[in-house]
Amino acid sequence: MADRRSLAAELAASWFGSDLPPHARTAFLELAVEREVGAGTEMVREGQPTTGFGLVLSGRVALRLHVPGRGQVTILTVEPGDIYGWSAIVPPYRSTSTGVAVEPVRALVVDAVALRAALRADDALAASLYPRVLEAVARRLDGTRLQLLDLFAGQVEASW
Amino acid sequence: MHGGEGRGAAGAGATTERRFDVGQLTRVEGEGSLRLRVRGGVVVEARLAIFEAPRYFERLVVGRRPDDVLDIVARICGICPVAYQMSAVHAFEALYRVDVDPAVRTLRRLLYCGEWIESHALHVYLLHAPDFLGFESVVALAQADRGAVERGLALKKTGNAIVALLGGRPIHPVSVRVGGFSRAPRPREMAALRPALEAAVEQALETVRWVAGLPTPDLRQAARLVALRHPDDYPMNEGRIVSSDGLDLPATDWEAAFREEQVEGTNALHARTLDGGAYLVGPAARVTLAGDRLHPLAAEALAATGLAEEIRVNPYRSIVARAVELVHAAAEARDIVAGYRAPETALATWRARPGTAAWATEAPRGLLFHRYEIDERGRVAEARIVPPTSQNQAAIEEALVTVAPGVLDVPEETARTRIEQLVRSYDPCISCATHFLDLTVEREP
Amino acid sequence: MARPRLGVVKFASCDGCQLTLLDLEDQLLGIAEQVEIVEFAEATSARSAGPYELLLVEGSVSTPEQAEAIVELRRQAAKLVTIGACATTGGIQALRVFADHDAWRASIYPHPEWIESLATATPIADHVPVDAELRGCPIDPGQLLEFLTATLLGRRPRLPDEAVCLACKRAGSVCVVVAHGEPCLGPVTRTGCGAICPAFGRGCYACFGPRETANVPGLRRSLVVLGNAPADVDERFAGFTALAPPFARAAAAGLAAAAATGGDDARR
Amino acid sequence: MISATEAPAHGPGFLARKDLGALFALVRDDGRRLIGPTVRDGAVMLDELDGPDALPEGIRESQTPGRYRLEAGRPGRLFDHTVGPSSWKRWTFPPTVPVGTTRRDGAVVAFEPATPDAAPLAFLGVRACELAALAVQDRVLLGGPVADPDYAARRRSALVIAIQCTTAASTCFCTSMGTGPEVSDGADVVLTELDDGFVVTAGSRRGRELLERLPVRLATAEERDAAAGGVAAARAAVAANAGVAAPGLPSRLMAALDSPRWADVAERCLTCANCTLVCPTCFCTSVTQRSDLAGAETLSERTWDSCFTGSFAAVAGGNFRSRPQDRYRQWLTHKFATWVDQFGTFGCIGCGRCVTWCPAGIDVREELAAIAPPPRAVVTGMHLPAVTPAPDEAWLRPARVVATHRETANVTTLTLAWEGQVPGAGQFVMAGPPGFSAAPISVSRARRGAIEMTVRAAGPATAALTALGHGATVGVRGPLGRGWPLERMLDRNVIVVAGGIGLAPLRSLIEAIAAERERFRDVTVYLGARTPRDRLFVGELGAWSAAGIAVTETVDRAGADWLGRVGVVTHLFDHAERLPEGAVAAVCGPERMMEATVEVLRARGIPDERIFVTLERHMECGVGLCGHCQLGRFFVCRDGPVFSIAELGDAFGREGL
Repeated sequence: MADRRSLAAELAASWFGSDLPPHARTAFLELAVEREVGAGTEMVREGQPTTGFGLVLSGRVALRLHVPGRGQVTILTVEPGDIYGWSAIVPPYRSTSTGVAVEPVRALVVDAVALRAALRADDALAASLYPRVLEAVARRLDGTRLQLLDLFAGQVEASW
Repeated sequence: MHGGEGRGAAGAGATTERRFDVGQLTRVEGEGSLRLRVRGGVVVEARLAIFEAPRYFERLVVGRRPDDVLDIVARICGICPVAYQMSAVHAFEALYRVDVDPAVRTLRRLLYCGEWIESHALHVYLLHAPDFLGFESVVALAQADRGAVERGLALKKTGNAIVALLGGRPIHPVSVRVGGFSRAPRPREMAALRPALEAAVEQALETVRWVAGLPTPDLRQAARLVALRHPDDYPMNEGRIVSSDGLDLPATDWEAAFREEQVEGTNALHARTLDGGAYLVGPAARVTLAGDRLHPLAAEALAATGLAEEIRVNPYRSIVARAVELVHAAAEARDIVAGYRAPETALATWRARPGTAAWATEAPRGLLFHRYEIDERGRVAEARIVPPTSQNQAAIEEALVTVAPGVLDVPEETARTRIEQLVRSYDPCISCATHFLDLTVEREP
Repeated sequence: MARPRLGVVKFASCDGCQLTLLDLEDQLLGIAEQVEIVEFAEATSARSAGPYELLLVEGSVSTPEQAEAIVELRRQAAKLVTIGACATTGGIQALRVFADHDAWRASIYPHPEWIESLATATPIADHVPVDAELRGCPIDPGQLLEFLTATLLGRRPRLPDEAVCLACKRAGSVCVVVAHGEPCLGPVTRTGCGAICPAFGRGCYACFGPRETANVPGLRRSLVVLGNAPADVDERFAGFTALAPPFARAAAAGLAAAAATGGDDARR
Repeated sequence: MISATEAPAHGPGFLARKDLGALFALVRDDGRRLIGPTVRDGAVMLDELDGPDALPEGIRESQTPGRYRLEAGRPGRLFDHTVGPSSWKRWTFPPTVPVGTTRRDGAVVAFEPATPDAAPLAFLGVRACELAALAVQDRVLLGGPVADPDYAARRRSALVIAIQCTTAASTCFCTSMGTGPEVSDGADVVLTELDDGFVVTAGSRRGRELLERLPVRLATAEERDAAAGGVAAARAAVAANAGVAAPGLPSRLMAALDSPRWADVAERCLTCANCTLVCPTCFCTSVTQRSDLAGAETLSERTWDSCFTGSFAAVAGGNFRSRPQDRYRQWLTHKFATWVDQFGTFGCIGCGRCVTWCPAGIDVREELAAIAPPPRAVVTGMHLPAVTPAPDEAWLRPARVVATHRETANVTTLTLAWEGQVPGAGQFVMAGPPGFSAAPISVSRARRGAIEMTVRAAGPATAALTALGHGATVGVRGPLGRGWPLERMLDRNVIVVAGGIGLAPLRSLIEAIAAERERFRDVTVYLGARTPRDRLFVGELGAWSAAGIAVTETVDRAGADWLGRVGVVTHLFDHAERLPEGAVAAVCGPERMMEATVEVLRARGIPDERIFVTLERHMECGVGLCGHCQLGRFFVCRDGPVFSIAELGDAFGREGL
């Protein structure tokens, strides 16, 4: 376990934390607890209330959807510096995918209820945190669109 | 409909009655079937049924212009599109009194020669000859006599080349217009045909020798014969309708002597003489009724076979008549090409007028009659098209009645082959036959 | 290696497209060595109800019986290829869809009740999936040979979908629209015939059906500007591929005009 | 016949019309076929002529957009017409010519290039604009790194007898393109027609020798004046026509790529291709195959094609120009803008054929005026290049498959025994199995003696390639094109981004870097694949890492058993705020993936000059002669396939180019 100071440094160095002003970083750190989980741990579950909002510090979290007939399909992995559990602050606060650590993961995790309360109470925190979360979600949307095009499939032509 | 399920003969009460069902006739153009019931040595039913789907050509041309009609009626038959264009174009020109260039008249004979060569070579070598030698197809025949098949294909190719030169392509040519041709060939293009035509004459002569020697069943069937007859030429585009029993009519007046009727179970109308008699059109009729107008080479070849009389009475010998006409068409084509001079006016101008446009020409399979009513706008108001096969259908059924008792005692398979062979000897063009079924309600009994 | 089994069957048609196979005089026996012709009623008495590696289908579906037969044939065919305008667009007989079918039947047959016929004549692809199409009324022997050769060799047959104009210009023919004002459908019609109509001084009548990107309204405007009556231009479309979607609207208008007054056509 | 000493040594001569037959006879004696104008099917056509009687006597044409009619000209005049639908291109660059034959006898495969048809020709009645057209085609077909051997043979042999125009059609605009009506260069003999004969001058030694053998006397001053007056009248007539404002046109036109007029013209345009086929400079072609039934012999032929057809710019993944407005814009911008970048001249010589022979009557002069409105027109001249044949890379040679390796379900790497030049990283070869057309295939590894091609089975030809076994023969040409700019990467950080089969051309770059690793700074490779099963060269990634190349992979989707990264390839670096300082990026993958990648690279501070992509386009020839792969001012095959984003500019990612 790292101490608070080194956690602050890690937060500041991460993609998600680098743009947050000092006040927001401090507020976020105050709410967060450091969590270490082993490979295979389920962090959030598709369709269930999202209990925590996390920033991955190391390791990898696979976001998976259940597709009948195909089982669990990984649609994205969350890499260090990026967040998971954004549904903790977007109604209806239910997870859109199942997040599983595919290798040992160390993350900063904020309790969902506490984070929502803090965001309601602290306008300055909300004003700097929401845009960063929105940016993360927008990048995923962009990526998802490209995935939807299935560009690498190529077009297999008819036999004639 | 496409399966082989109906082809076997089924004996119901085999000792007393034999039934031959040919689910789909093969090596004929189009789709037809055959049913023959023989009881106690007597044929109780002979039915050549045509199930080619109706295409309503006589309605398709209504409202259209004569030049468009020429394109449309060609599609009645992929084997003899020129015949349809010729009967129609002459009908319109007769009504409009179009004065075509004499060279155009000659080119039209050449075009018809091309179609006769193509169609006759197809029938002789690919459809009919395999029967005489016991093969299921020309491909099988080629295993035994590749030289003969190659000769037939060469002839066919030359016929196609003529039609393609004059009309752009062998099937559904595009150049025939009311008044002549949309373009006449250049002398240089015509000259290029000469070597193939020289060879075709030889190939056709060899064809006569070959088919005259084929093992042929004996049959005497004195049918009434009908064909065109022209004062100078072997009949193609022009002449009067004559018959073996003295009929003599202008080419416009077919309806004065013949009528059509519908028979249940078939999509084709049958033509008969007004008194209900059957008759036969086609190569055997032409060779018999106009043999004196054959090209000398063809006349000589016919005489050498000694079969002129047998052609008249034995349908199986129609293949010889067809071969003799191959010689005629190849030799006449060769002469036309050798003496070719481009027409001064390939396309004469004309003025449409209302009235009745009618004409008959000699399709490869026999007399083909067209009649169109032209309205005040110059468009077709009503059409009637009588193809050769519907004229022959009654005669074919009569022949079946004659031949069937003779095959009663041979094995099943042989009997069936023999009967099919007889039908094929008439070269029925079923894809045409069904299309022309114009019997107006007034004429119905 | 066993030769592929080839079948040739027909529906409502003139037999011209299957005849095209027999018109490949120089290659016919060679083709018969490369494939086993197991069904081809016009050419052989050998019959087979399937299965076929390759089935060539001519003609359009115009009777209830045919609508059933094509489904079974499709089941038997590994590759089903339609040949000709009837099979690919319905053909000239498809013009019946613009008319009263029962009236037509009654006007031709004294006993219309004996005639089984649908009110439509439809392309094969309206009934079953089709693997490839050879266009044309009739199909072009060169394209048929290219198709068979390429299929045997496993390469893609060259069946260009461009305008007739390219072949017309390559052949060195004079454009009949520009030089003579003839209505010619070449700019909207698919190539493959060899551009024979303009070579013979006539406008193309679209027997190969529409090309890709057929600008029918654009051509119609152009031909009218060049002095053709709109109804005459429309009537050009009412031919052998009238049911092809890009042409159908103009074809229907043309037929309606031909059936109505239509002005003074009694001239040339 | 007059003796050489009596021949007009100085100044123009005069050839009486009655002596024109002597010219025909002389040309024929020299063993040439004489091609000239004659009336056929209602138009003045160029065809082989038997004698002067075949010339269009007393004929003139009326030409307006979409309409052409013959009418009476000055009696007795043989050249009173202007230009008809056919052009000399039919003889210098015929509609269909054989390019080569592939013969297969068991396992033995032989590739034979076609022999150019060398029957010498004489062209009678070539107009000034048509001489300019021949000069333009000379630049295109002879002036590049690879010359067209068939064109070279025909062009060199042809004797050119030009005629100066004394009339003009309403569709003529040679004066605004600077190509006529005066004949200035490129003819062996120049004629100017008068009522009773021709004022003649020689334009070459060959022409002078011809004139010396003809009954030519010195022209009188009166005759010279009459000739000059005739040409001046033609110039005045053309100048009175609508024209094209040529100066500055390329930049005006390229600035108007988003003009609403393109959609407007597309409503009228039938995309029939007639404009390109009657155009005397259009040179686009396709190669087609014809085989016997057993596939023992395949003849490949080159055929006139057009950028107006739907298949022209089609590749396995789609069509770069599916809309009519894209096709019209491609044609017009090529003729009047990018052609200048490529060849130093306009692709238009002002003959007006595309105006007359457009069945929809679309007039380029009008469209240009609407799309790229002119400043005041100034006449510009053209410089005609000399005929310079170049080395031949026009036909296939055999290469044997010595190994195959299945990479994924539909991707296979073929190793070919290789003689000759070793392809550089990013170069490609044209390759095809015998009997198939050759397609551009990037070289995924090259060393002396062998090259590797990594091929995805996308259609019959590539499927047949991937199905080839050890010992099979492939027809190949190459190496072709411009590869990755290794020299630009020296002593720099390098970023390589690959998507799907796009790794194939990048593998040769990665290996080239690995071979001299110390000459580069940080090298990072980002790989994207569709699924874990679609990853390429999996066994080699360790070796790359061992060589000091950082490899990061991602897949678009995966099952639960995949523990690696999932997400699009841009995700691999879009969380890094800055990429390595001064990096050079090399990107290859589907066009849309490259666009997204370039966007992210830009946002991360890499300038367009240092982002390189390799493009896929429909290619037939591979050497800049067939026109299919034209992209703005480039031929992708010759000028690429690797380009910097700065070079491509607006052309990168623009729909319909």
